[in-house]
Amino acid sequence: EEVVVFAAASLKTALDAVAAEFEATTGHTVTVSYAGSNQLAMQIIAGAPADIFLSAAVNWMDEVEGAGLTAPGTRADLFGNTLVLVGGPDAGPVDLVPGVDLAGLLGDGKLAMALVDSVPAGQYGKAALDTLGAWEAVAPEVAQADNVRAALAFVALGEAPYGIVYGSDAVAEPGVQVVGTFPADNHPPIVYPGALLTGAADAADSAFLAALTENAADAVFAAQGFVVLP
Amino acid sequence: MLRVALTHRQGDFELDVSFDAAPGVTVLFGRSGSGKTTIVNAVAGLLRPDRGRITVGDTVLLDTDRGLRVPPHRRRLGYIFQDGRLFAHLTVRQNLIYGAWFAGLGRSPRALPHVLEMLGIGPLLARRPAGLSGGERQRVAIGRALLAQPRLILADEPLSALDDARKAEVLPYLERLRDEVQVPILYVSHAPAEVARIATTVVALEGGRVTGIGTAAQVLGDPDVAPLGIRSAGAVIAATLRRHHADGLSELDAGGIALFVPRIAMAPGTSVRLRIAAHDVILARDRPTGLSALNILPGTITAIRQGQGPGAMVRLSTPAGVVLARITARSAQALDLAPGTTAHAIIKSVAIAPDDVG
Amino acid sequence: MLRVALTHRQGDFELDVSFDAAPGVTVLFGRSGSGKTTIVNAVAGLLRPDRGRITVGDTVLLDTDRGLRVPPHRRRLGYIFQDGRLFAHLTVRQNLIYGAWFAGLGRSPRALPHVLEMLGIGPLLARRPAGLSGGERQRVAIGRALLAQPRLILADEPLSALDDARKAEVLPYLERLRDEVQVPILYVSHAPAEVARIATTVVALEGGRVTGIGTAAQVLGDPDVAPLGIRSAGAVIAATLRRHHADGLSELDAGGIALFVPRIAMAPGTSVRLRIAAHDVILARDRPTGLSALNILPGTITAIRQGQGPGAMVRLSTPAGVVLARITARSAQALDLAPGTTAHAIIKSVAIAPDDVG
Amino acid sequence: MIDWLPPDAWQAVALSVQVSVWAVLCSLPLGILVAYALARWEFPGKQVLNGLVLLPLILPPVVTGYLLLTTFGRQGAVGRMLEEWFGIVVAFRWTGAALAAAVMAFPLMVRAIRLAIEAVDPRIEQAAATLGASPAWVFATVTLPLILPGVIAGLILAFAKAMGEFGATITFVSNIPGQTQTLPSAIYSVLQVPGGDAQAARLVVVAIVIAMAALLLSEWVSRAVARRIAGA
Amino acid sequence: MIDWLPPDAWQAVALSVQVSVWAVLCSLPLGILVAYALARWEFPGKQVLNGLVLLPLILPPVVTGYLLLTTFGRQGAVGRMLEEWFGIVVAFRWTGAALAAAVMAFPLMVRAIRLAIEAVDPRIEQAAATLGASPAWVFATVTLPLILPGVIAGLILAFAKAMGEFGATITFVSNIPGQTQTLPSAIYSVLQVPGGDAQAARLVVVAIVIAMAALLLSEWVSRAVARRIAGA
Ligand SMILES: Nc1ncnc2c1ncn2[C@@H]1O[C@H](COP(=O)(O)OP(=O)(O)OP(=O)(O)O)[C@@H](O)[C@H]1O
Ligand SMILES: Nc1ncnc2c1ncn2[C@@H]1O[C@H](COP(=O)(O)OP(=O)(O)OP(=O)(O)O)[C@@H](O)[C@H]1O
Ligand code: MOO
Ligand SMILES: [Mg+2]
Ligand SMILES: [Mg+2]
Repeated sequence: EEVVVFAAASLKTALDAVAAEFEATTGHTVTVSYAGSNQLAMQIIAGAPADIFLSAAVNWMDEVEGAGLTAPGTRADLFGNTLVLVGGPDAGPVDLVPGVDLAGLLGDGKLAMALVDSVPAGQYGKAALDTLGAWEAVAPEVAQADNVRAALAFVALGEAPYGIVYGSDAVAEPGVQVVGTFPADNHPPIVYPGALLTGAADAADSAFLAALTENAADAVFAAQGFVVLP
Repeated sequence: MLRVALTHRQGDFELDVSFDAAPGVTVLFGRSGSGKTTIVNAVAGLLRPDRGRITVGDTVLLDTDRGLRVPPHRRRLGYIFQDGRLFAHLTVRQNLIYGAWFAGLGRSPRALPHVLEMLGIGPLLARRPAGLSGGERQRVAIGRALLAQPRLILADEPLSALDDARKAEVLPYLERLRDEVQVPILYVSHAPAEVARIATTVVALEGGRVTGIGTAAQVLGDPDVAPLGIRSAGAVIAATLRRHHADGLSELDAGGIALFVPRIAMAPGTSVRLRIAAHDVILARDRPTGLSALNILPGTITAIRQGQGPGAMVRLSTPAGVVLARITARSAQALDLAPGTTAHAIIKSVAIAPDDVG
Repeated sequence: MLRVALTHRQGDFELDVSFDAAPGVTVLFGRSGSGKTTIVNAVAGLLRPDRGRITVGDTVLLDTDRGLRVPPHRRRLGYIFQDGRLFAHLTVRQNLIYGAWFAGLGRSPRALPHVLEMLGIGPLLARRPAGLSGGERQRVAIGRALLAQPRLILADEPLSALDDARKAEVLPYLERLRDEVQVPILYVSHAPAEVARIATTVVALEGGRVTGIGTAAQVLGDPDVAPLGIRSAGAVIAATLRRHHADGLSELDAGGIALFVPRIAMAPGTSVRLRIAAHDVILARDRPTGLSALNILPGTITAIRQGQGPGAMVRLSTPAGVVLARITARSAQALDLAPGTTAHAIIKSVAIAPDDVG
Repeated sequence: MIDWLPPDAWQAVALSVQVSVWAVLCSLPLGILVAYALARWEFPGKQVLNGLVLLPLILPPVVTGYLLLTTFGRQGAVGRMLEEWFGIVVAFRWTGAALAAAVMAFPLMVRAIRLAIEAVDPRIEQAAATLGASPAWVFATVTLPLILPGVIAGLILAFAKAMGEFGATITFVSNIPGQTQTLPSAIYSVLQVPGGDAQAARLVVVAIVIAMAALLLSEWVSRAVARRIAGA
Repeated sequence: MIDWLPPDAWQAVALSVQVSVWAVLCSLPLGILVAYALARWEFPGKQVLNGLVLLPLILPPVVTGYLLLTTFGRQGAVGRMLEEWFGIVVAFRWTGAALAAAVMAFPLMVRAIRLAIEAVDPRIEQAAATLGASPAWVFATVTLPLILPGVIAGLILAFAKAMGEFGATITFVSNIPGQTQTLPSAIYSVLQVPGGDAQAARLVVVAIVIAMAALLLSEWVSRAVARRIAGA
């Protein structure tokens, strides 16, 4: 049986590993389509033949649920993530406390973020900076990329001295180091909800969704920098 | 038969012509810019005249008053363009059979070998137009139009890129088309010899208007019309081929008078036309003797017209028909020529070019 | 002076020519496909011949052995193409002054009004090539080349799209260029009259080889060469203009003999050339009287050559020079003509076309 | 060699070629028709058609993809019609990817062919008409052969564009391995993985090699055609 | 009317036009040169050049943007040179957006111009040469005027592409409102917000209107030029 998963692109490394394991043990096939959560949500609403949706943000899952496309009772918050400030190899630690002078820290450089109005990581980052009272000052110096990975690349390539990304993204990028972690209460909780969709028929689909919350999977996700939610 | 009536304006140029053409070859004769190509294009359907009516035989090709206009591809024409217009992507062979194929004659029309030989383009069959000389290109264009078995041939100065030898070879073929297949031909030309030889009807054009129309004899024989100047004036005489002589001359009978011309390749008994350019005729009061010129036509002078220059055009009525002689006014005076006097027209056999008989 | 030596292969065609041209007009004379355009293109630098050397005066344009090749735009040529090649995006005026501008003559070269008038293209100045007739286009092309003040004019059948009247108007201009400005001209033509009139040197071509070379008198006067057939044969006679008569005739002096021709627009004392086509000459043993023909040249027959046809070519040595007469073999016999006998050549004044004097 | 890329990457490569070839070939007749209409006919709404054809070039690909999704998706007006009447589903199938690629590449194809058509001397076509060729035959025997180099140029340009198309495709038919995951989508996916650059680079090399091969082939064909026309 | 879009959207519109105009105009001379070289010259590496020009079309825009970033970024080889020698910084500036747009639009421009050049009869150019025009003058006075309609077609195609370019731009110079946020970036941003469709639609309309205006203008100019050539 085939399981079609529409998953946020940032889940790729971990999800690929879990899916491979699942396929090996059950004999089912898992096909994952990675894209931006917003694209996936629109596609599901437009009738995409997906069995499972793993969103990087609550609001896009809400859209799908609002369209009546999630199987009732299957939605759950699966993972969390941390929001971190990354810098180049030479950057020193930054204390992310209210009043932090990020603009001064940047000099004439830019702060790399994902799109602050639309991409979840950007939205979280903006919220966090707001809380710290740093947004106003730093806003004109923010270089917004269309996804977190691109923002990370700006820092890794030395184009931007600092960037705000997920903890999970910072893990495997040797070109950057985490110079500070935003306190979790500075921004809305970073949550990856998952749900079975109404089109999902067979047992394999629910089995895979279940497998994502098993211990083995938890370990994989944790290793990639995700926070495993209870 | 072709009937054309057109009015059309393009830029400063205004065309307003109307002529009926007897079966055979109708030559549009006029200087550069007089509207010849414009007329031919209208007949072909490539130009939409402001107003007009064109018919070939019973078929109406155009009638703007009735809103009727046959599209070019249904007119069954063979248009030989002034500028060739070969298909660059096709071989010479494919160019040649293009029209034949649409006429339902297949890929090897029966006339092909004949046309190849006549135009001397057999060796070029496999080439493409880019590898041809100017004259070769035009010959292929002629072949292409002929092979389409058209019901009307349009020829816009088709021979001007050919050398005299080729011209002499191609002309008879057009004549045969005219005489045997009865294909009407609308022909644009600058060359009086060509016109005299081939024309059934000559339409003289000037500045978009018809200034004269009639047989070649009438138009070319009328010094007032002669649209290309006095040198194109000349008589056209009807004769019958009497016999061929062993020394290479052919003897014609023109109203009972024997005329000798270089051998013409026709059977005795055939009717032929003879153009005698006015400037090739010498006049004498008394029958001259001891001259190398073989043809001497006695006659009576019916008119003398003094031109602006040194010349005088003398009309001589002979048993063979009217002969025009362009001589100097000085000679006319010296010989005391006047209407009513008798005179002899002297014409060299060899002055009559092969082009001028047919 | 132009020196050309070329070998070149294209497709099946092999060119191998070498000729020196005296100052003046060198005519390439030969039938379609004989290689005329190929030679002209090589001189212009538009074709890279396999091997060759071309010089104009002291300037080497091409020397493949020394790896030398002047690019076309530095050759200072005026090339009149067989197919016009006007610039479609420029007005007639802009086309005309294109070369003049590069020659540093500015936007209103002094010769412009003159060229406009001669070619009858004044009214066309503001138009674009698409709105011109075939002949109009070619006239503009001629004007464009002339106005570039070139040191060598290349003309590839420049007149074939022109009517006789225009031809007669344009030819004198080319002659003036030849005589006054001393511009050498390499000229391709099919028309013997044109050739005789304009040529200083004639290069007869056949199948990519030179079959004869010499003055117009030599090549056209040699029935063996006559690349376009016997009708192109004729004598070319040098004469001096003696006086103009009131009746519109001009009197020439050719070796002491008076010849009358239609008025030519030159001053008394000028040297002119006269082409007398062999087929326009009548012979008589005794001096004839009572003829309208004004010109009678006494002479001695130096040769008679019987052709394959009915004709015989008679060479007559006269005080005015050699005259060729093409008469029928029958007449030659009847008049008992033989080398050594005396005879009179009779030539009509008006048979000498304006084309044939200059 | 095979091991150089994971199997699903090869799958993406194969799918991309398949999608691009179909996209280009199926839209060619329409492309020629539209190009001809724009080059030679006068009709009301000509400029609107012209603009419509160019639209996919102007719009961000995501928007085009979004519009495709709302039109040709299962819930879209046309999509529903296609499914009910013909049983054709393009949404989230490789056929949909081909549709997206075709739409995105269409402006390039049309423009190239249109320029070629405009360069054909109408007088040559007139000559064909006088020889009895109806407009359709004139087109088939004269115009088409003469514009062939242009058509080939347009084809290859469109093919290259189709091979590189990403935004509209991923928005319209998502990124389902083996079904709609084209080479660019695969590159995108890999790029999302930290440290995925190396594999992305390999995929890019494959993309370049394929496009270059197509390019060289087209140049060669185009030149052979041109030589036939120009040459001896 | 002004209220119809938020001010930063109008800013994005203005910036997009600025970026596209500069991108297209600055790359035009190089575009003509490259098109001419590809159409008329024979030289070693011609096919490589040809491929290189097409590359931005083949590659997913993100890849192109990434390559631009590593080359023209402050740390990139060329970027550092530009900064040290000329004091020019393109990274995160509108100039960088123009560079990205130029690179992405270049293949279209070159192809269109190349086709136009190939359609010019070399014999007309030869005629100009015999009249004393050096190759450069022949180009300026004969070739260029004759290909003008093609150049204009290429320009507008490139302009349209530049207006729609998104992937490479955002990857290379990111999305800084007022500096690098072009219209497509704005549209993309809005589309990512649930329920942002309405505003996105408005922006799309603006994009279409601008591109259509450019298109109509170019058609008009192009037709005027063609009429001048063909006509009376
Ligand atoms: N590109 C080419 N490739 C092969 N053969 C060619 C090419 N161009 C010309 N030829 C051949 O070379 C020969 C000479 O051509 P050229 O154009 O010089 O003739 P021409 O004397 O000018 O003839 P015309 O009076 O018909 O213009 C012809 O037989 C022609 O078929
Ligand atoms: N498209 C056009 N627009 C305006 N005027 C034109 C156009 N085409 C031709 N003419 C003019 O119409 C007149 C007649 O042209 P046409 O081509 O019929 O002449 P023609 O008799 O064939 O001359 P030629 O012997 O030189 O070929 C010319 O004065 C020409 O300038
Ligand atoms: O997985 Mo996301 O939608 O790039 O934050
Ligand atoms: Mg004409
Ligand atoms: Mg020639």
